[in-house]
Amino acid sequence: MELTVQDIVTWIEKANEKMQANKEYLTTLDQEIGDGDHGINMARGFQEAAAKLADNDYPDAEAVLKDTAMTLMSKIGGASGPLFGTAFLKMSVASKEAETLDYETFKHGLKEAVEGIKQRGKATEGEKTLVDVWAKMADLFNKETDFSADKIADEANDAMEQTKDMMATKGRASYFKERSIGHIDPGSASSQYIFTALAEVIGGKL
Amino acid sequence: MELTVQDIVTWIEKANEKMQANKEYLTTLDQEIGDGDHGINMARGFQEAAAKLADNDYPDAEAVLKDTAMTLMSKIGGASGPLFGTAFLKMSVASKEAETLDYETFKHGLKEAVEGIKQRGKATEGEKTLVDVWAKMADLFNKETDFSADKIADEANDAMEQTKDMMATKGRASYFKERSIGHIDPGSASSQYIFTALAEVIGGKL
Amino acid sequence: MKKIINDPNEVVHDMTEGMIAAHSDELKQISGTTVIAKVNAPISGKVGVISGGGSGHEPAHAGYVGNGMLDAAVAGEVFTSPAPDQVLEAIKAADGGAGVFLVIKNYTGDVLNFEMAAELAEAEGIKVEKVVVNDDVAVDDPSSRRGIAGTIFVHKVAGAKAEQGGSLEEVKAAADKAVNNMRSMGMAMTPCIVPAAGSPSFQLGENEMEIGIGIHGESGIERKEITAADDIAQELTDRVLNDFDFTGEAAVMINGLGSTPEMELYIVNKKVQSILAEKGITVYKTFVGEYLTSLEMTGCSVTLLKLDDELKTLLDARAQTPAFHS
Amino acid sequence: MKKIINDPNEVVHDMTEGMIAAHSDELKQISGTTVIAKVNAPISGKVGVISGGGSGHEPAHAGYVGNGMLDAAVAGEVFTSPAPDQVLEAIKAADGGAGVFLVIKNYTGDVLNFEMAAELAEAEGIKVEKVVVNDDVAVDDPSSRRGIAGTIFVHKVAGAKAEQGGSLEEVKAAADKAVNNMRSMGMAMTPCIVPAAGSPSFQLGENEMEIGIGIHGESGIERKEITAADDIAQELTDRVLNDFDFTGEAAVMINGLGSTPEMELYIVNKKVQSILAEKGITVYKTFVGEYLTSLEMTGCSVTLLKLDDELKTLLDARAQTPAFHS
Ligand SMILES: Nc1ncnc2c1ncn2[C@@H]1O[C@H](COP(=O)(O)OP(=O)(O)O)[C@@H](O)[C@H]1O
Ligand SMILES: Nc1ncnc2c1ncn2[C@@H]1O[C@H](COP(=O)(O)OP(=O)(O)O)[C@@H](O)[C@H]1O
Ligand SMILES: [Mg+2]
Ligand SMILES: [Mg+2]
Ligand SMILES: [Mg+2]
Ligand SMILES: [Mg+2]
Repeated sequence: MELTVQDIVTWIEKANEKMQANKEYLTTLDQEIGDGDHGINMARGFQEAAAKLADNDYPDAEAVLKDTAMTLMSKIGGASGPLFGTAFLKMSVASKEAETLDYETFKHGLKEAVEGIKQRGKATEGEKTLVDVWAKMADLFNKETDFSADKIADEANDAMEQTKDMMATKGRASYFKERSIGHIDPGSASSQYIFTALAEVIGGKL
Repeated sequence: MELTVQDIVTWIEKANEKMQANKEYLTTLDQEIGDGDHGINMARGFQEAAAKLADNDYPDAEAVLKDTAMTLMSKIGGASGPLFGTAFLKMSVASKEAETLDYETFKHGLKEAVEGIKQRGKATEGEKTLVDVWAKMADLFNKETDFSADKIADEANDAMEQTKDMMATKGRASYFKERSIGHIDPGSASSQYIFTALAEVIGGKL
Repeated sequence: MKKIINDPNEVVHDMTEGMIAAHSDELKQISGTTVIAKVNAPISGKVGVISGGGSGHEPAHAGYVGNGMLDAAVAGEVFTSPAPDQVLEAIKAADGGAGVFLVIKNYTGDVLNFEMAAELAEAEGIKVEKVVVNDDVAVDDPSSRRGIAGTIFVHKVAGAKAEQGGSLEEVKAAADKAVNNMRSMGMAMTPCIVPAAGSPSFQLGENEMEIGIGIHGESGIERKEITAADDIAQELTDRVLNDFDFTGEAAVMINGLGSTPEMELYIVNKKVQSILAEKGITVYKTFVGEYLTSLEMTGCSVTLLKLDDELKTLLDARAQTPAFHS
Repeated sequence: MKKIINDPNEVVHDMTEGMIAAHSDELKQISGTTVIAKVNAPISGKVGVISGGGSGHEPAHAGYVGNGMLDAAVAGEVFTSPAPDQVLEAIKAADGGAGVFLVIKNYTGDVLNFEMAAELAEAEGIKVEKVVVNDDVAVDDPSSRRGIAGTIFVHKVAGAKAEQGGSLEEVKAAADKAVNNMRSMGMAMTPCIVPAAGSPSFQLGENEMEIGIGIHGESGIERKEITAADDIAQELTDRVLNDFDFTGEAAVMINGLGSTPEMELYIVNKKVQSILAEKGITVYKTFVGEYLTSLEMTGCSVTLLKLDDELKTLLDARAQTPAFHS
């Protein structure tokens, strides 16, 4: 099982569809414990990334992931832009000129992505940030021996849901202290869409 | 029939009571076709005038009317302040050191007051301003041979009511053009209280 | 009523004290009055320039007191012209022997009170001249037109002329020229609340705006559905251009009425500038900001002032006031 | 949503063009970016000073670009930090060879994006230093404190130091000193609407206000019934004074968040000054106005900056920008 360049393009396309469809929902989440721009940011960033990928031909996974990273980094903005950008950039670097992404390479890339996010954001698990979804996904891939569409989607959803009970200690939501409890973290919700999109790509191939 | 210094003080006191009681109503009238301060202005001006008169002893009608005029002039502000001030100032001048105001003197003073208001405001009857009440009252006094409480009150009220059907061509209400029709002119309403107060003073003496 | 105030009847008093506290190096209050004057006023031999009117239009007018603009400003209660005795105090505070020039906005109240004060001042031997600003083209009859944001240009022009040593007549000539060459038009989307009244003076529907409204919420030309900024800019600018020939050079002011974010004023400016460019009008200088407000009203106005060499020099001359610098 | 805009997704673009159109003699846009720079930037041999962040805080930050303050400002979307590539463009626009100093407000987004840009700039051989402004005492933990209105004092201090020929290290030392000696606290009465979102980000009851709220509507300390201006001023000032010893001389800023009339800011100032006088704190200079806003939010903040001789000189130094003059 592996992801081709086209699979990655489809992944980003599907992620973009979800960001557009849930733009208002994500913004509402961010209005509750942030500043109300997360849906707008993600919709803008993924729109641009999908458009960029559609306009270009890519020789390998590294290249398509790099363009994704750079576009997200420059078009999302806010706290989440550099973090999502970093995630895809780390995946790009980890796939060093691999034409397609096999399981081991992707798993390694995801681990690097989580490290990159944590380092950049100075955050760790349990702080009610997108780290909570990304770290859980890296764990899942680490434990499994191949891609499983359903498990990916379920786990991403669980990880997102778990942020609800957390108290935010990083990012804008941390100003709300105890009052941040009871709300899903917006960045975790958008991350969940990214992994659900991935699950759909994988599911379509199985 | 004549008005003593004490009668004039009572007149202003009663007028003040009416301005305080109808402060919000007058302001509402001014919100409809003006800038919403007329009640506030009149309440402030008459409050100060009544307080001033209460604090002082006056030798004659001229003096008490002059202090009334100066206080209204300096405390009402807006378009109506100089006009009410002018009205009382003209009455003061017309009563030249008369200890009390007899009918003829008052009638003459009122006529002068109307002339003064018209000149100052460059307005005439029918322009939906306080001129419409003051001019009607001067007419009434001119036709009658003595003070009549009921007539004064009725005529003041009629004059005020008649401004409702007029289109404003002076003051802030003129910006509303046709839309000023159907609203009582705020300055006419406050003028009506002044004359109703006068009627009460006279009625009390009859 | 969501206001940061103490006693609603004391807002002007409290504000004046707060203003003096903030600018004690530049401004002084004439004691017992609502007059704010330049700390070194009156200046001997210089024509004094004063303005004023009801409060609620901050930074107008005390914010324009300073070198190169006003010598004194007199404030009435909220939206209420100051009384003649107060205006007289402002005249006296500005009188350095060369006469005092009055910049009056064309409202019955302002005109009456300032005129009476002028008579009182003349009776005391002070030479007085005046200009009545009537830039608001929303009102058809020029003699009834209200004075709105363009008033600030008149402060600037008259103030600069006086600062340059102009005589009372020269100051008046420059101010008259500015008034004659200036037109404005405004619009609003939400009303404002006079503190002592406690309720809004008019209502606008959720999707409504009013074109041509006055700075106290006095009626405009038309109430209609909110349109795009470009359409609003077009309408305001068209009304201004249709009333006067601005061919040549002009100064532009995009004035915010109180609650409209600066972002939106600049968005309006973008369109106004492109309209003027199309019409071949050269913009010499642009002013975007809150120059003459209406408490917390939402909306803006567009002002054009046609310039000649003299007006350009006067506009560019140095001015140092809390709210205007050049 | 009563806004004077065109496409809600184009507000930053439209605003930037409108701003350049208004100030083309002082400002230029770096083409293809949201960076606004001084018309003559970069200045060879001078340390460049830049700032920026999400839009919606106008006049921050482009309004502070000019002699004696910022060399360039970079704007993100509304309430959204600009991306590293944009910040890098601002750094390049300001780089005259002596290095570039970054004034960053302490929000995760701003810190991350500016830091990444700094890394990119350093990779290109540009020397970069920074300060992270965290003046908001509403947040307990100093490392998490937000950057609010005090940021403008940091622009002023860093800008003046650079203008005087200070080295990158000297500019940083002056800015650090300002940040360490500065505290702010704000409150709001109504929310604001991000244009692209179309609805308010939070709700407050008809008689409610929130003490300690952030400039994007992030949570404050306490939601409570609206009190008198004096009580509000007391509470904000107390919080600031309890966090730092301001004994000596200080600069004061009363900042309006967008919709609060200047009248009310001065009313707050009156009380703040009397509290400081009581505490024996000498006010060297006071700034009242809209310096760092939050779209059309209603509310204000109080900032104190403790001064020494160097900071006084830097605060007084000449600055000429669209929104700040001294
Ligand atoms: N320090 C951090 N580390 C990891 N993720 C973070 C951090 N700070 C914020 N985030 C994530 O970013 C999301 C907010 O993104 P967004 O709304 O786009 O940016 P901003 O907060 O600047 O408006 C949060 O929901 C959270 O998941
Ligand atoms: N030119 C005028 N001549 C006579 N009365 C006038 C004139 N203009 C206005 N008024 C009167 O003044 C009243 C408004 O007074 P007020 O609200 O106190 O002043 P302002 O209009 O300045 O707010 C009007 O209702 C009208 O009766
Ligand atoms: Mg956000
Ligand atoms: Mg009125
Ligand atoms: Mg009035
Ligand atoms: Mg944001």
